[in-house]
Amino acid sequence: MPETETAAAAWGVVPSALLVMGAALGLGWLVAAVDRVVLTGAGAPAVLEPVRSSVRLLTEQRRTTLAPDPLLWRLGIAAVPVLAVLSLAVVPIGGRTLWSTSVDLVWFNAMEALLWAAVWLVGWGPNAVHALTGGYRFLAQGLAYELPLMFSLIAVGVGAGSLRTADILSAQAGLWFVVSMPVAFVVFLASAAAFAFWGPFGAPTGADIAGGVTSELSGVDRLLVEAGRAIFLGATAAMAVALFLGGGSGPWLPGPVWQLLKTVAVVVALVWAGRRLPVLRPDRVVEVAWTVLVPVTLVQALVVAVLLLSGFYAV
Amino acid sequence: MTAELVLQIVLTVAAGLIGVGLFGALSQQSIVMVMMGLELVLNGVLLAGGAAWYFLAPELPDAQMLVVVALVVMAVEMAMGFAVTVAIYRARQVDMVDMATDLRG
Amino acid sequence: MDLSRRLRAWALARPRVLIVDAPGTVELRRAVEAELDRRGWPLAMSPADTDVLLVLGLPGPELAAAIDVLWSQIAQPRHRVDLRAATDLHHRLEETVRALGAAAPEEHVDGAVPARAGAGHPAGGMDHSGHEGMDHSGHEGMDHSGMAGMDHSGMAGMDHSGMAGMDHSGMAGMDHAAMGGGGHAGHHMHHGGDVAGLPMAETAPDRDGLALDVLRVAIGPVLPGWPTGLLLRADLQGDVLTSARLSWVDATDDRGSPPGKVHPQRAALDQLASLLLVAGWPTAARDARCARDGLASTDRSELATARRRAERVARRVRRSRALAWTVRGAGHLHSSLGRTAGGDVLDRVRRWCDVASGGDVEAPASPTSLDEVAAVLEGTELGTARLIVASVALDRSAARTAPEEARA
Amino acid sequence: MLTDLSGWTVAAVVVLGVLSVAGGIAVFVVDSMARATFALLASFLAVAGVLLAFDLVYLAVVTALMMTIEMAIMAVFMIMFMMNPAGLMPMTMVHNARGSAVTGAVTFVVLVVGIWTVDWPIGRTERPEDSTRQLGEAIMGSHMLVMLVIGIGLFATILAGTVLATARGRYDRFGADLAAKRPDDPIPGGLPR
Repeated sequence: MPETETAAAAWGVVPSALLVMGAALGLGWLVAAVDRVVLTGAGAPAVLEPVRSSVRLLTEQRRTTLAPDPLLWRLGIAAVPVLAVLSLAVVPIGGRTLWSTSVDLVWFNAMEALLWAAVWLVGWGPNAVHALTGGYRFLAQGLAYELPLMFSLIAVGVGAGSLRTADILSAQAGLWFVVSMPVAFVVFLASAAAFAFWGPFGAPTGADIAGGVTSELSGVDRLLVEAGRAIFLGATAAMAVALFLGGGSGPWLPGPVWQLLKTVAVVVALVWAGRRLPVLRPDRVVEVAWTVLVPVTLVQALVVAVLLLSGFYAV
Repeated sequence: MTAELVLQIVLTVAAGLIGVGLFGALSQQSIVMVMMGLELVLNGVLLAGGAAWYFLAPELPDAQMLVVVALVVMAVEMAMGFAVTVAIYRARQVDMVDMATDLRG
Repeated sequence: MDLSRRLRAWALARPRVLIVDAPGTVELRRAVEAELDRRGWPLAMSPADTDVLLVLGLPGPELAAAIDVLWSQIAQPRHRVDLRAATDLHHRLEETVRALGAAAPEEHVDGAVPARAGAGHPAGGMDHSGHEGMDHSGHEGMDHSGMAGMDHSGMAGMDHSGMAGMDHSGMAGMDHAAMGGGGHAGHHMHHGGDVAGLPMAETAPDRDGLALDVLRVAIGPVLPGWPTGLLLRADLQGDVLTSARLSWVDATDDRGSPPGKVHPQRAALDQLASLLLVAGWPTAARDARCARDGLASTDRSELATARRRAERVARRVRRSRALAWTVRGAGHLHSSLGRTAGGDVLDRVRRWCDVASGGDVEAPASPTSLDEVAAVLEGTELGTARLIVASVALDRSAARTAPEEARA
Repeated sequence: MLTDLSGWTVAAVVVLGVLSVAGGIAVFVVDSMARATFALLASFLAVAGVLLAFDLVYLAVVTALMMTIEMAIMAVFMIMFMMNPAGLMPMTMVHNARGSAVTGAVTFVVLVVGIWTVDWPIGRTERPEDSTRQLGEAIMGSHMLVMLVIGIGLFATILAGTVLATARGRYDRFGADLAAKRPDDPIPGGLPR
């Protein structure tokens, strides 16, 4: 099947890895720029601000704290952007993924789970109250959003009859999955904000704990963590386009252009909506996640399964 | 390199994991550390199961099922282990196996 | 070389600013915030996040010590500005940018090396200059403040202090009696109670009936959205405060806001701005600051715009279901203060909104003493505690009815 | 019979194997409980890498996913219950170290002797096209009973674990006669009740 050929197989490993890196940087910049525009209300000039911040952080001193755990701290910091890029490896770019296993969806989910460990370590490492509190909050929130996120991914997998992103794209040739799985779509985007600990789910880096897990980071450490968050959010938006919005399908324009447009639209919508809300406190969020979202996403998966059996999806 | 040699190397690694895990589970005093030892033993089982599937019977799903069961056992062991630790700790501020010997009948 | 310098200057042209306002500088702080918003300079969350430390007014001795600790925690390149008046604000900020961009590169390199060395050997880093400032002044600050006995942190800036007690928690988890009863060899942990000069945590029963580690932390006196100079000394279990005491640093310094010319609407917007910042709603906080600054204008049309803006932000906050959902039920003050200060955080937020929109309502009264607020903080989670503090108007003069001795 | 793994893959398997054992040993060597937890995670991830080399993609990824979540939670419990989680004071907490070491070593030796003496029946069998599909079909077909039992077991674990760990039952929350309208919780959740 030509459409399941991976980018690594089609264009060579090194060029496609570079492509993914480039896409990661582009997505990260996109998210950061849109976020900055919404936050400062400054309009178009703010799109340069992420670049400015990056350069500034690159020249800044790395600081340390009293009695930290440097090994685990640095490990966690480095892991955040690495995992973000790895999660992008199964997101189709221009119709191809960097590599494809038979379990792309689980891969995506696993990278996000590994992020738990990374964020926890970033909070643990500096030996500081606010950072560790941020780490705790992330874990509490993580436990709560994990199951709804998994069920929404399962709904997609069931609908496509495959865990491979390429198959999921081709399964949406007729009808986008967002039509039959709106709940899964919304939960997926909310989880994206939650695992990038951003916007309404930004309690792990909340201002009330002086920046939480990021409160002790400076210089390149802060750059890595912030970039990792932005790339994760961008990668998830791109994944949402592939899973629910038909990827590159659309009239007149070529596929990659459609995909780019849809990704930009999802990022803008996500950032705009997210910044209209205050941070939702974890103790409130977790109860709703456990008692409302878990059953609702389960029902969503059930609906998809029934639709599948009734021949709704052309698998 | 023959397949048998690779299999034997991998199984030796698995045996190493099981040995280390056993040592930990038997020697540690803290309940949480005991659980980590048990996890390590199960980690060896995962590895051995995977190797067995690949080299011995890839046409059958049984070895894969074994790995799945080992994963589930790990999850159950962990959940119950933490629940029991919390319960004991709540009852008598004890988090070490030796201190819980009076639970003996 | 020239290119790299210009790149540096460009990168540092929008520095992140940490504002420390000494008592009696309310108007100066508002003017500075307005100027920063206009320039798009972000507010820093913590010393690690800071490029420019902006000290407003004349800090008292204890606050000055805390500022020194804070300063030592800020990564290079950094710049400190002491502002007494808003007169040449524009000029001073321009100068700041120039100073940051021109910060001697060797100083920068010098600072970076110890940080990296420190990463490898936590204790070894103490010899180096960059690091030395940080650790030592932490302890110095504590001596100055004369509160050394309470926690090993003093007021080390933003509570870097208490943190050290943090992770080696549970030494005490194992009590001597239990150990003796166990009677086996191999515990060598009872030699001395501190590591790197920081005491170990102790345990105490938590609200769920488990005896868990307690950390003594000092939160304040400088935090985003926090009344500068307020110090929260608390016992922390995880992120739950099991005991809390509030006090002002430099408690004898009674330069509060000058009475008589308080603009209630602006004060309410100011309060809302810091509360919204703590609640994690930066866009609404920005709008509130913007409206507040516009209300100071003498221009008629600008004033009208600012009024409309104030009404809009107040309405938006008041009607926000998300905010109501997330803060409802926290921080019930059933107090003798009368109707207007009671209720939970949400009630107070809404009352602030009423005042902020220009309605003819009474502003929530300030609590008569810090102890009253501290009592509500006990048993709450750190974020809730921050919301509660941000929702009440604490002023230094009111707090003095609570004698300092009562803290003991 | 030669293995169909490439030389690089075999090398990777060996390196990952060594890493996994090293991680396992580190668990009981390091002082810091946080480091011990993450050493165990490293061991799991190394095993997941080996499984990946054996074409068991699903199992490898699921191992990484489950174990990471498990270790993240484990870290919290470590900090809750263990003294000295950051390992700032050197200490050991072992009993019967010699006996345990002997048991571990004997087990290892017995297993190794077995491993290297048994004549392994390496067959020339067909590899399935997709190991994930094979597993999925087994779970939903021939081995469904196993999954049913696992499901019930996990459900029982959820219930038993919650009951054991919590100190508060419905009588604490709703009063002795269960008449309270709103539960009396230390922290109200996000649901309007």
